[in-house]
Amino acid sequence: MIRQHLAILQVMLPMLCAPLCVFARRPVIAWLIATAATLFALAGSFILFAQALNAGVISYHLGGWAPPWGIEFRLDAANSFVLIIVSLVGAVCMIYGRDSIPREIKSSDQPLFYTMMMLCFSGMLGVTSTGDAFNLFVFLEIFSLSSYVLVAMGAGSDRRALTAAFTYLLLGTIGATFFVIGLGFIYVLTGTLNMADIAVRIAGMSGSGTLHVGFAFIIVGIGLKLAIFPLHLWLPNAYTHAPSVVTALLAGTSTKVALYALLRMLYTVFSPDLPFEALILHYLFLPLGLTAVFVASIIALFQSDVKRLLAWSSIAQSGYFLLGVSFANIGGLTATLVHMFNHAIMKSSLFLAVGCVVYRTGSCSVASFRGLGQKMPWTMSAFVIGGLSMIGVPATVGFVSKWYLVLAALERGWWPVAFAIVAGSLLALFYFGRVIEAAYLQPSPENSAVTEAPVSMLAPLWALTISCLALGINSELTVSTARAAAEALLAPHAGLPAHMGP
Amino acid sequence: MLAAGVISVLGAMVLALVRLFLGPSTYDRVLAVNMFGTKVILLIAIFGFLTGRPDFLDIALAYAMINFISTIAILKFAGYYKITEPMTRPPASSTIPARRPG
Amino acid sequence: MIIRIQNLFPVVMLSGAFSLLSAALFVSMDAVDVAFTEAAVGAGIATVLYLSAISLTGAIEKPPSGSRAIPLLVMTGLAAMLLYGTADMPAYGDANAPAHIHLMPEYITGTRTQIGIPNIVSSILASYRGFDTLGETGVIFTAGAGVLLLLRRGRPRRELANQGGNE
Amino acid sequence: MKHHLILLMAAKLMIPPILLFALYVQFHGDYGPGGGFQAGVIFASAFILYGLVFGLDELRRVAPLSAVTKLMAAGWGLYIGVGYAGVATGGMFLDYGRLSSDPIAGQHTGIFLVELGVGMAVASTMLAIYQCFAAHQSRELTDDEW
Amino acid sequence: MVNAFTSSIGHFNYWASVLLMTSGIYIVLSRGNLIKKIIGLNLFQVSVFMLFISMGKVTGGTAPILTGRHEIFSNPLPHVLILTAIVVGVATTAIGLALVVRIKYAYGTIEEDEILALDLAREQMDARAQ
Repeated sequence: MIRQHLAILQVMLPMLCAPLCVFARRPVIAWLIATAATLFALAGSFILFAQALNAGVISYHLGGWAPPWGIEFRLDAANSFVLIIVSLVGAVCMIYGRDSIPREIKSSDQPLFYTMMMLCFSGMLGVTSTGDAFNLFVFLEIFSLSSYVLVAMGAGSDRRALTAAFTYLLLGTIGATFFVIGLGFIYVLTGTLNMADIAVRIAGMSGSGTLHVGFAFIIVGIGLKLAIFPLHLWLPNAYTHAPSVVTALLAGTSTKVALYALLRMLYTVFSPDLPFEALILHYLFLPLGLTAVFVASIIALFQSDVKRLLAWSSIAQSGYFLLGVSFANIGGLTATLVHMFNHAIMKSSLFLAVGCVVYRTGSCSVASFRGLGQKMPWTMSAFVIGGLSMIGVPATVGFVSKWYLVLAALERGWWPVAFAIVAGSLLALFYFGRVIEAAYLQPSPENSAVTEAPVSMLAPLWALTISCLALGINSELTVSTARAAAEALLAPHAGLPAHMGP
Repeated sequence: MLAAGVISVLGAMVLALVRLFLGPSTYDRVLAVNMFGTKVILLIAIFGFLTGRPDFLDIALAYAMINFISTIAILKFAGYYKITEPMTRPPASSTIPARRPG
Repeated sequence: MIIRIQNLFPVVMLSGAFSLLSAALFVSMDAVDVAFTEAAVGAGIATVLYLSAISLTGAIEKPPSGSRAIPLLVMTGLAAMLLYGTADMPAYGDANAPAHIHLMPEYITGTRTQIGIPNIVSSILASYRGFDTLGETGVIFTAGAGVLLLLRRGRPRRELANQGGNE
Repeated sequence: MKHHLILLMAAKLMIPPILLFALYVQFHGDYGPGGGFQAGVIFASAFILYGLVFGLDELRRVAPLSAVTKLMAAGWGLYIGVGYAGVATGGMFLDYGRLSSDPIAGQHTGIFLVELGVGMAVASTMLAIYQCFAAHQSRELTDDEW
Repeated sequence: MVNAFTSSIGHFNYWASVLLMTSGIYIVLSRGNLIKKIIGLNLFQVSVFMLFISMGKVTGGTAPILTGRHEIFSNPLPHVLILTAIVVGVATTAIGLALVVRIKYAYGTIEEDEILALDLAREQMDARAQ
């Protein structure tokens, strides 16, 4: 029975844990509940992925109503792939949080803090699983509202977390409202909110201004959440000032979920003809992606705060995502998906490593990294591996994603773009080089009594680092999964019930 | 007949809005808002009869309550500057400060 | 008007009045449930919330500074796009718009035969799209828990003392 | 010597009808406009009126924040619980059809419980938010901040 | 000419809500006061609600509550969506205002430019400290 209902339990079990955490009297109990829920979600997402590969599409009818009337959860290889990313990063962050969270959050706040973490986590799972466009908005709001609060929780150590959260709230709400406006336009045209049904009914029409404007609003709305280049203003501050666990969770997952929503809209709802043939969107995405890569990387070079440096690097990475999408071929899509998974692992492990440093030194400026190579060997070596991976050194996952991006660019015959991808990596070398140089070559300040981070934080960090290496050496697993996911995205009408067929 | 009622209520609403915009003192504005709320209630009631669904009087009733509560909140805020003090105590200052043009 | 006034107190009253007015509009467009909610939330709860926030933070707004060009530019762009988009929409009240003929008849008959309650909005809200409402309650719960997290403890002395420096 | 005696009496008289009206909106929502959310807001606004007139301390005595918080979680928990009941009775998540022997009666039960959960969650959340904001009113505004 | 006139009537509601929407966005972008920004955001959202409800209206229809006397109903689905959206709106407002209150405590002001100036001063202090 659990197998049959797994699609919904995967989301609803963590969601049920949110109110449960309110009742927990001691923080440890709340932590136990939350960790158990994320581990369940992790196991569930693997099973779901296997099921989706076998069955093609899993459709779960909520309330027992058939899809265009009721809401359905619609899982194919693409979303269950994203589910794995989200629940993996979520589980790792929760385990890591046992020692990290008490440092940054007051103990009386912790049960509610875990409630928020659970809401954020299950909101992201919901966005990923749902097959209904408005339901996607509702879950997006659960996830965004809780992440505003989570970012603001960094105010215990720095008041700038509050302004960061406020900016995030303003832009996030505008983004969500844009999404709703776009949805309204599409609804007027099609009379339905089910994504698959919209796709079928849109396929016949073209040239309607309402359709184009609706499409544009949806893309801009999601773009604000994804922090694609001109819409990224909220991201650096939010990532810099949030508590370490929150940053790792958001950096690893939130942009990935938004990216998934974007891909779903581009490929499934507005089947690729509209975005890429009628509106030639790739000519917009390509320059935006390139500017994002270069501008964000250059800004990252001048940051004195490591978290902020990593945040700018995230914006640069979202440029790579856009590049992959702009190739508008299956190779580019696969590369984007591979990079999505790899970036989630690398960026989370980097932020977790920075979290370890903050745990011991209380600061994350580049200066406070001086001499940590000797003092915190495990943390810093994990950081180095993560950094190398971001640069794209062979035998790390970063190399795999860059490799496939370059291949896809060559497949299109866009030589300069391939060259630009490599040049972007060079910039990454410089900004990571600064931190690593400080950690290994500069002497530590004299009277510092910094020691290695506790094992409970190192273990999850190294779990990510090892998978970063293992999947970098044996890339077959991620690439084949991503290819299956890409194919699922490009086959919009698969597995539709007869009354909804084209 | 009902249509005439709607029109006159709309006219009254416009007048209330004018007072709300111009209203030199806070009292004027509070009164205008309260009156505007009352007119909206009337409008909904008449509109319900006009379209043949008088069961929507429920909504008018709810509006009346909400309007009452928000007017009290506004007045209390005007008198006490804050909303925690019980109203069994006298207000902080007995006069509402004069409006500055704005 | 709401844009211009620099004292926030009348602005709040105005937005309360605006909310009531829009609720009346909703009634005239047959959306009674929405009107109900908008009045209760916009005129009631939101007004009280704004007032209490203002009484904590002060009610005088500084005159706006900086250039108006960029907001105006964004605004015109947005308006142009929206008008372009609405131009192709079915006219207001058109009974043959695709939105009214695709799923709607089934919802209406379904409410009669499958659910058996008169209020179609309730039946869609709680049953056909019950999962949305679950999420909606979740959003409210998130807001409640979030405000609790942010404001539960009294005024934080420490933040005042060192004005937010790193510890 | 009490100030605002008329207002105090009026508020005392108003609060019970408002609560009653909230209950009417809650349970009549299937037949007319209204439902859990609207009822929750009206229910909370009755308490807010009480708090406005009699002060926050008095409101805290009637509705302590910790209880309100638990009620908030319980309301949402009830909704999710109804969802799980659908799974437990052999249907889909949120499937009310099997909550009773007759599918239509089952729908009625399900909608009733769900609206109740929404009402509880909304009323207590609004109250909690109001209390949080009100608890911070410690500083006097000066006249020129107006 | 006549055609243009009727179509302008047919879309008047949409235009009105577009006007409100843009003024909402204008407030958010141009005003420095954080509470004003939230009010603008609210205005923006309410106008979106109007857009949706206008889409749902059917001429000659009545409120979607079955009575046995009426046969044409306005489209209830947008109403359902907007109910959800109103709830989301009030949730956002509550969290936004809570953040504003905390910002006031932490900075002593809720004007954007003053906050930016305070942050800048702090960053320069940090840079000097290193």
